[in-house]
Amino acid sequence: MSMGNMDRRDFLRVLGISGAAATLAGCGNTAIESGVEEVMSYVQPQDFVVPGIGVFYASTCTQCGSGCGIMGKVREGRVLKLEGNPESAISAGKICGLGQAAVQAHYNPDRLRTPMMRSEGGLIPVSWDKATQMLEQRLGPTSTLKGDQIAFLTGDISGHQRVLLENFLESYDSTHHVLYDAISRVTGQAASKAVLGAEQPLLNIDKARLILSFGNDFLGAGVSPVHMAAQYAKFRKAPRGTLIQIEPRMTLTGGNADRWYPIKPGTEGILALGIAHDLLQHEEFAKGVPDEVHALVKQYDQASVSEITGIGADAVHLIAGQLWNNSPSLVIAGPGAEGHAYGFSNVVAIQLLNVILANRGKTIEGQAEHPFPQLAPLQGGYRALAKLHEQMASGQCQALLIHGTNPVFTSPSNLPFADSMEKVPFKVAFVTHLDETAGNCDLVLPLLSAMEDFGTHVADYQPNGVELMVQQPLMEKLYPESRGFGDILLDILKKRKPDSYTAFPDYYSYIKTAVVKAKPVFKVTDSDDHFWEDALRKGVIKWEGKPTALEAKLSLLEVPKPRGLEADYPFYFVPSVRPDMRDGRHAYLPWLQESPETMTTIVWDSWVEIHPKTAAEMQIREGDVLVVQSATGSVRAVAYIFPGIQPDTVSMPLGQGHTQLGRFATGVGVNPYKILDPVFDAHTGELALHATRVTLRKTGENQNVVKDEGPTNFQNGHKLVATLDADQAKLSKEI
Amino acid sequence: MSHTVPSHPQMDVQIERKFVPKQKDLGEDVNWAQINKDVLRSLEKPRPAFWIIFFSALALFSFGVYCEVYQYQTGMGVSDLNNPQVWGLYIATFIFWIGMGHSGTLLSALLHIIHADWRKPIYRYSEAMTTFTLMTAALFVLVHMGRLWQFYYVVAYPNERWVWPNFTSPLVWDATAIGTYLTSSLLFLYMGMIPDLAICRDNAKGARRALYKFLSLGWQGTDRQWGNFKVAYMTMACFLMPLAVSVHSIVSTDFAVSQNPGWHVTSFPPYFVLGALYSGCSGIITLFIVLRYVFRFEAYMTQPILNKLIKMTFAIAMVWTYLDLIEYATTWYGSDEVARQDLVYRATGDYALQFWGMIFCAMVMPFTLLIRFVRQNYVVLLIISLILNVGMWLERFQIITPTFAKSHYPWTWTAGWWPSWVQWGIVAGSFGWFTMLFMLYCKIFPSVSMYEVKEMVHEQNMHDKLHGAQAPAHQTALGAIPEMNGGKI
Amino acid sequence: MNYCKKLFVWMFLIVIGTSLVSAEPFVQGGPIGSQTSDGYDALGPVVEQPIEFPHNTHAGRMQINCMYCHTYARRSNVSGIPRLDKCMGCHNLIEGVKDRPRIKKLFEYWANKQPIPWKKVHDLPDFVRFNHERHIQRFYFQEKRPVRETCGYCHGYIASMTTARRVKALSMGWCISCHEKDHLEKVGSTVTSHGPNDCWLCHK
Amino acid sequence: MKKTHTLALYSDPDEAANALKDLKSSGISGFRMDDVIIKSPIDHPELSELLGPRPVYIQWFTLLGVLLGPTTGLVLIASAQASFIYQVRGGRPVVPFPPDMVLTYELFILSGVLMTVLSTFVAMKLPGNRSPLYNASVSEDKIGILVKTDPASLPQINEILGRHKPLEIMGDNAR
Amino acid sequence: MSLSNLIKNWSNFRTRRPYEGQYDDSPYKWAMVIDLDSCIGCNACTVACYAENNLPVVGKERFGKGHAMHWIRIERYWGEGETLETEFPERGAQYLPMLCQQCEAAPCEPVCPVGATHHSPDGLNTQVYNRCVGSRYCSANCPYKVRYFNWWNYPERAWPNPLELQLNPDVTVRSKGVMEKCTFCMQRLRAGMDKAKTDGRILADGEVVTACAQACPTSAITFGNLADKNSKVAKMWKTQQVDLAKNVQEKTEDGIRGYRILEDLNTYPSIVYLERLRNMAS
Repeated sequence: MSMGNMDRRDFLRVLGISGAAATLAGCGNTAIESGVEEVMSYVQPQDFVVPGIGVFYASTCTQCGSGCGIMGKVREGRVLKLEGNPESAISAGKICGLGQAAVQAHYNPDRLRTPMMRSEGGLIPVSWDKATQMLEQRLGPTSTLKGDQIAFLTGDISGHQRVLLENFLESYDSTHHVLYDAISRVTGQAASKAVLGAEQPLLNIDKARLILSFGNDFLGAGVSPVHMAAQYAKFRKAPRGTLIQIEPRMTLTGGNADRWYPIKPGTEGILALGIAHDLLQHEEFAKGVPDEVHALVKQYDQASVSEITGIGADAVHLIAGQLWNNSPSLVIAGPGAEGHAYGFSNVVAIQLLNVILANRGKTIEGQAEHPFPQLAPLQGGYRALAKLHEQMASGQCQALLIHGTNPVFTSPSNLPFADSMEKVPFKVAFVTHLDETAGNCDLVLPLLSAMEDFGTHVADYQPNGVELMVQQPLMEKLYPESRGFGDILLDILKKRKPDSYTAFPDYYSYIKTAVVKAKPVFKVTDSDDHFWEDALRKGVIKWEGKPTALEAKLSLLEVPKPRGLEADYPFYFVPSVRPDMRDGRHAYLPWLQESPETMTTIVWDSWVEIHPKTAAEMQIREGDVLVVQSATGSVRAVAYIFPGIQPDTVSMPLGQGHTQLGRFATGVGVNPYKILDPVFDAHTGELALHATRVTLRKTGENQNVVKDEGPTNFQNGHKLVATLDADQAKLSKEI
Repeated sequence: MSHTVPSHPQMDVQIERKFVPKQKDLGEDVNWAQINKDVLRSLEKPRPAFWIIFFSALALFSFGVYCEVYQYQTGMGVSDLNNPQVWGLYIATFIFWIGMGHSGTLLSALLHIIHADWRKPIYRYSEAMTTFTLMTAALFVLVHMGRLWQFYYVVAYPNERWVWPNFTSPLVWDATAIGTYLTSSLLFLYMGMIPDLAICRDNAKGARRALYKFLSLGWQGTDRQWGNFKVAYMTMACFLMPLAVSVHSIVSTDFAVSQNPGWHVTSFPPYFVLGALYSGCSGIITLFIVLRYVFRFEAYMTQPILNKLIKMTFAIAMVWTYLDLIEYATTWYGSDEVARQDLVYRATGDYALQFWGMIFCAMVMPFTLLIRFVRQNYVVLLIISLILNVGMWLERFQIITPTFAKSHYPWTWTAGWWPSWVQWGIVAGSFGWFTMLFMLYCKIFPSVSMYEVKEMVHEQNMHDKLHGAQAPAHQTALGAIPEMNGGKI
Repeated sequence: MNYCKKLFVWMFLIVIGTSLVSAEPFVQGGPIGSQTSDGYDALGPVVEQPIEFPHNTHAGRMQINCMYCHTYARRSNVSGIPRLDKCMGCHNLIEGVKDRPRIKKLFEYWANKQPIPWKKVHDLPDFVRFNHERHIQRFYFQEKRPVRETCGYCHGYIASMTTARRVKALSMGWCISCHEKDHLEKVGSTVTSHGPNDCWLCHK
Repeated sequence: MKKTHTLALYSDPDEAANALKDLKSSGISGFRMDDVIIKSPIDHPELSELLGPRPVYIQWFTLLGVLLGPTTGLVLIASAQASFIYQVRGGRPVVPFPPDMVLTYELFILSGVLMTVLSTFVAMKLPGNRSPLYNASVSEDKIGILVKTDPASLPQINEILGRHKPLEIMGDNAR
Repeated sequence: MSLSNLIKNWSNFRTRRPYEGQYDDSPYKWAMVIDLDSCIGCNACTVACYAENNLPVVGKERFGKGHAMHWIRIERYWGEGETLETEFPERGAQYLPMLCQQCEAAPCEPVCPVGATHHSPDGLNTQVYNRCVGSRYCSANCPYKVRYFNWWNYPERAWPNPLELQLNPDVTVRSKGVMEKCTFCMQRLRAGMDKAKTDGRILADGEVVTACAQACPTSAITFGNLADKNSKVAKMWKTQQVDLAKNVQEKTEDGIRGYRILEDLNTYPSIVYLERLRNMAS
């Protein structure tokens, strides 16, 4: 074998073998030794591979849907660290903590290493032969599954995985691809689509002079936090923009606000209307606003808005005043506004402000059109899952394939997904880690980790133009028994439709062929190989696209009707989404468990956030174990006194409380999904995440809250974080 | 008879007082042969209490060893020390033990220089106490080390790494000072013991005789030996006194050179030295009472000597109290806000109990020494002397823990940090270790200096010969104030 | 004064003894080529390697430059074991020795595409960083010393060994003893400089 | 000529003093006061005086110690600090005076003490063997006078010693 | 050798640092600027540090005991005084990334009994792990409390197989009883400086940065070479009127944001923080 015709796979294989033995700088050897450790030679490496010097490979982060370009530092056949890829417009060389932790997902000791099959007494490891046999028997050419009898349940998915998956379903004459994400933005997207004509408008944060955010944690658990953070940094440079955040529980973004207002959950829309009322007093803004809007807004004068929202009347006026003084501004709605029975209306009312303030085309635009809509990301929410649940419960569903989502863990207690799964005769999970849902399946297939597999991705949020993100292996696979998601699907497809797919020996060649075929669209004139190599080297294929214009359909405006408190359940319950845990799928990553949640600095746990005033009234001290009881269930967690929360509200973080997902996730904290009230958005039917009402009960127990901060979280007169009035700063003179 | 009441009782008292002579430190019935007999007996057959004390100490020490082995194997984490609270009881107890040693030197060196003869019956065990407390303190230097197995990095010797310890570190000064102090007081103790070892050699049999013979180096008590011995002993005493002062000043620089609030105090060196003398003196009183009972030293450890010791202790306690209050005062009126907050925190924060405990034990309790009953009742005195030492230990705890709990950086403050059982175990073990060593020493070596008590008797006799006994014959030194409880406790 | 003499003799012996013991590490290492006739003045043990590689043939008889095979030494921290295809590059063409047992073993590894599990001979502690690149660049390329001096200073006279054996102390003091010497900066130049004395240069 | 020894034990220091005075004034040929050694349980300066000047040189050794110890110590410390791998710490000078003074002070005391002890042992002829004429009672409460003399004058000396109520007189051959 | 060295370089050995122009002749002096107005408290730097520097994950129980090992931590304050004056933190939270300040006159350095920590020629506060005996004096003296001690034998449990394959071979894995702290990613700097030296140049600005600076999504952390007057970091120090060798900074005008934390303790830190800004009119 000569050097020339060695392809990438071979190269990685050679690396892998030698790398595995080179192992780590360790704790062992503290003296000069001879003949103890082994040193392996490369067999036939590429010329640029030098032991002791790291090589960076570009790839794509799959930890969340943001699709950041990353670079993996590879040394002696091991991927050591991830950095942001400067070629990618999304991450621009930066990376978040969640993304960094992908290497821990890859090296996680609890990764599934062999296929598992259900027998009496649970899942037992089996060989791939057996697993393939079962797959073929159920899904192979002889399978009689048709249409909705087969269901493919996935989380957020894009790129060629999506295409292949849809082709796979097509071979059963099915389009039954069910998408479910526990923390979905379906309501917000629907509302944006309704008002502006775009599900996810482009937010030009850096161009705004003032941002008014209704519960949107765009710097933390938002849609593209790394990109938004970079935009935010520009926004804070001269001339410095102002950020006003309105939300019931202070998020990471709220912590960065120039002014933070606590609001009663669910009244965000009313406040938006109140601000609109104030703005429409001015002719400049009133122009072109239809009469029906005027009529609707009229009833929301400052006094009534203040009463409903709990925000002072002068504050409403102040916000409105700033909005008209600082143009262009940007008004963003977020999960805090969306997760209510009238969440759709809330978002519509909030987006109305953007229209009134004429921000369209300046700070808010439509995303560039995608040249390959079949690769675009798909998202789904609760309603899709509920429908699948019904189908499964009625016995309609004969085979269920699950990838990238964990409904058994994230579904609220009114949707007992585990129960309905029992009605499905054949359930397959494609996972890297055995989670709660996979634990209920008949066949669990170990996937390659994101560091080992090929793939293409399209980001949920595309800042400039369009990018096709390329994911490539950073090292040889750790476990010979694990396989790529695409490879498994392709194998079944090959059996079912040999004519169309035998040309592809594996998923890699499938992607390569597909991408190279799309070359003309990207207006590249290079040779195929060169184009492909360039794509791998950069990790991203760019396509120039122009932002599109947004519409303004103001007629959709409805009156949001916030749900008040009840005597039995005197607190609003706001589940908070941690930027690193998201819906809980990352709870098995020790770095993230140990990384303090910034607002509370608590680690390895779940907790209940209570405002000091409320805590004083109820005589709750930090560390008191509380029972949080809703109409549908209860959980126990320690109390944490937290000033950044509306006093009638308690908040708990999502993502903990796993019963399965490896040693780092199980037994840590509790799962608040299970106490969510079955309240649905009136318009989209999505589960309203923030609409639960709870009561608190003290158990009399007190535990040490494991957190990073000490007994004080004030500076006590030391100049640690100094604050300066933005007016006095001379930002333009700075470098 | 029943009607005859003295018309002027006060007169009587005044008259009686005229005849109370200056008490002599030793009884007149003590002669040279008797001294040999009494002291040598202590090496043979102590009271059973000796064995009780010795084996309890051994048990405590074994537990301490267990704790240390556990900590060594598992890591320092078992002590519950953490990032701001890096030292905990280990360094607090370290200072305590170093301090304990200082009074031994005061008695053996300073009082020797100024020819205070009453020190003679009690200086030997005090000097031994110094040596063993230093050994105990040195243990804590090792115990608190995260990598005990690399302790030799601290020692300055030519090595294949070509690196030296950091001579600017107060810890290295500590090591040097303690090393010097330990070496010097060990030599001082040994040097002073040579004539007594010769006595033991002359009276012992078997293995003990071999030991004493080896250790006494062939001392014969010739005039040449005595002459050199006296000069050398005095010279060493002159070295030891400033050394003792320097050692605890250097220990205080561990804290005083740092910027931590409550540590960055100019008056720390004298404050530490006085604190050391204070705790040492009360330690000597404790051991005085214990030895007197266990080894039947009633004839040598007499009430007049104890009285002088108590007076000295009280005086030192008052100076220490003054320095402590001055420290608070300068902090309070100073411009360092952080240090002031630290002071307030000590008095009112998580460790207020320990703070006020220290004030009570170490500042209020000494005043009970003014009561004659306390001075004469050995049981009460034993308890009081122990309380004083508890107070001094709390003082060291006060220096370490609250400062770490609330230093310059608010984020790392700790609330109510408390050491784990491992730390307590090692501290308890150190008390066991000290008591065990000390008791063993007293069982093997003469804990009362025979030749110096002989000198004392000799001088007392010479004095009487020259000036005649002033006291009426029936009022001997021991008779003047009857021994309480019949000399028993 | 008999005892006095005894005392002095004892003290003298103790002082000399201590200084001999403590000075022993300093004299380890010695100059280049301090091997004895029967083998070497070796400090390390004889290490059994999967193939008894004859350095004496390659570096000695054939006069192959060290860096022909240890090619990473001038580019990286580690000198690296030569890649397997490097061995094959020559031995594929050398027909004469193909039937030798050692070469047969080599071909076996190559056929299986397996790396050879060599044992480390010069294995520094894990907290130490030694940069081959800088030393080679400085002494081989800048100062133009021969490899026998440049590489041999630490590795000994490899050309006389079969499999390598550690012959120098490689202790910290030994490293410093060379670092503190003044070395010529370039061939032909008279400017000298000593090695860096920053702890973090070698400790990581 | 081989010398012989004799030892007299007294219980009263005054008697011993008288014996010494008599010896001094006896004028026996070949007898010098330097040959007389007193052995006693405590130091008797009043008796030693009678033996004539017996100077003590320890303090000179001590002086030597306190001069040499700290100087060599300081030089060693400073040159260790200024070694090739010298370290800058906390912005302080590499060879800082206050810490070096502290250490020098400790070395001053240590070397002083060590020199004193060493020289004392040398001066006291320790460790040494006990002379054959040793009586355990001199470590208890008796005072012994040991005289080294020519066998010829032994009777004379024994007579003088015997004048002052000795408890016992022992000679070499008494053993 | 040493004695002659002492005499030859006497004035060097008697110099107090820092002084004006101390780094004028040396190629490197590493320094940082952290813009608190840009820092959003996202913890990306913390995780990046865990990944780069082999920091062990200690688990809940040990974290609760205060045994966490984060070389850079995000502190979150609610106010400058001792309590919150308003009912809510109206101006948001105050985030502070706190890492070793690499003080020029570091209080931790002179007290180490074995000299495991000292000042390197490029202005870093070093920690030589193998030299450390674990007296923890440095931590006791550090005003910022950014030194972390290995209370347990973390390697035993922190990286269950195959997690240890992620460990960075350029960084020692610290075992129990060793003090450790932020090194400004010395392994990166060292590799870069060595390469640059081979090329006969000094490192260009931004060629090598620390893991935290590289990850920071808002680029709030600027890292660079203060000795290079044209580097970004040097320019920022100059604009912010912070002088490395001064303990009291003279500002010619108001509104200049640069300051160093606990500067009044004469530690001369190498990290300048820029004051957080808030639009008080909003």
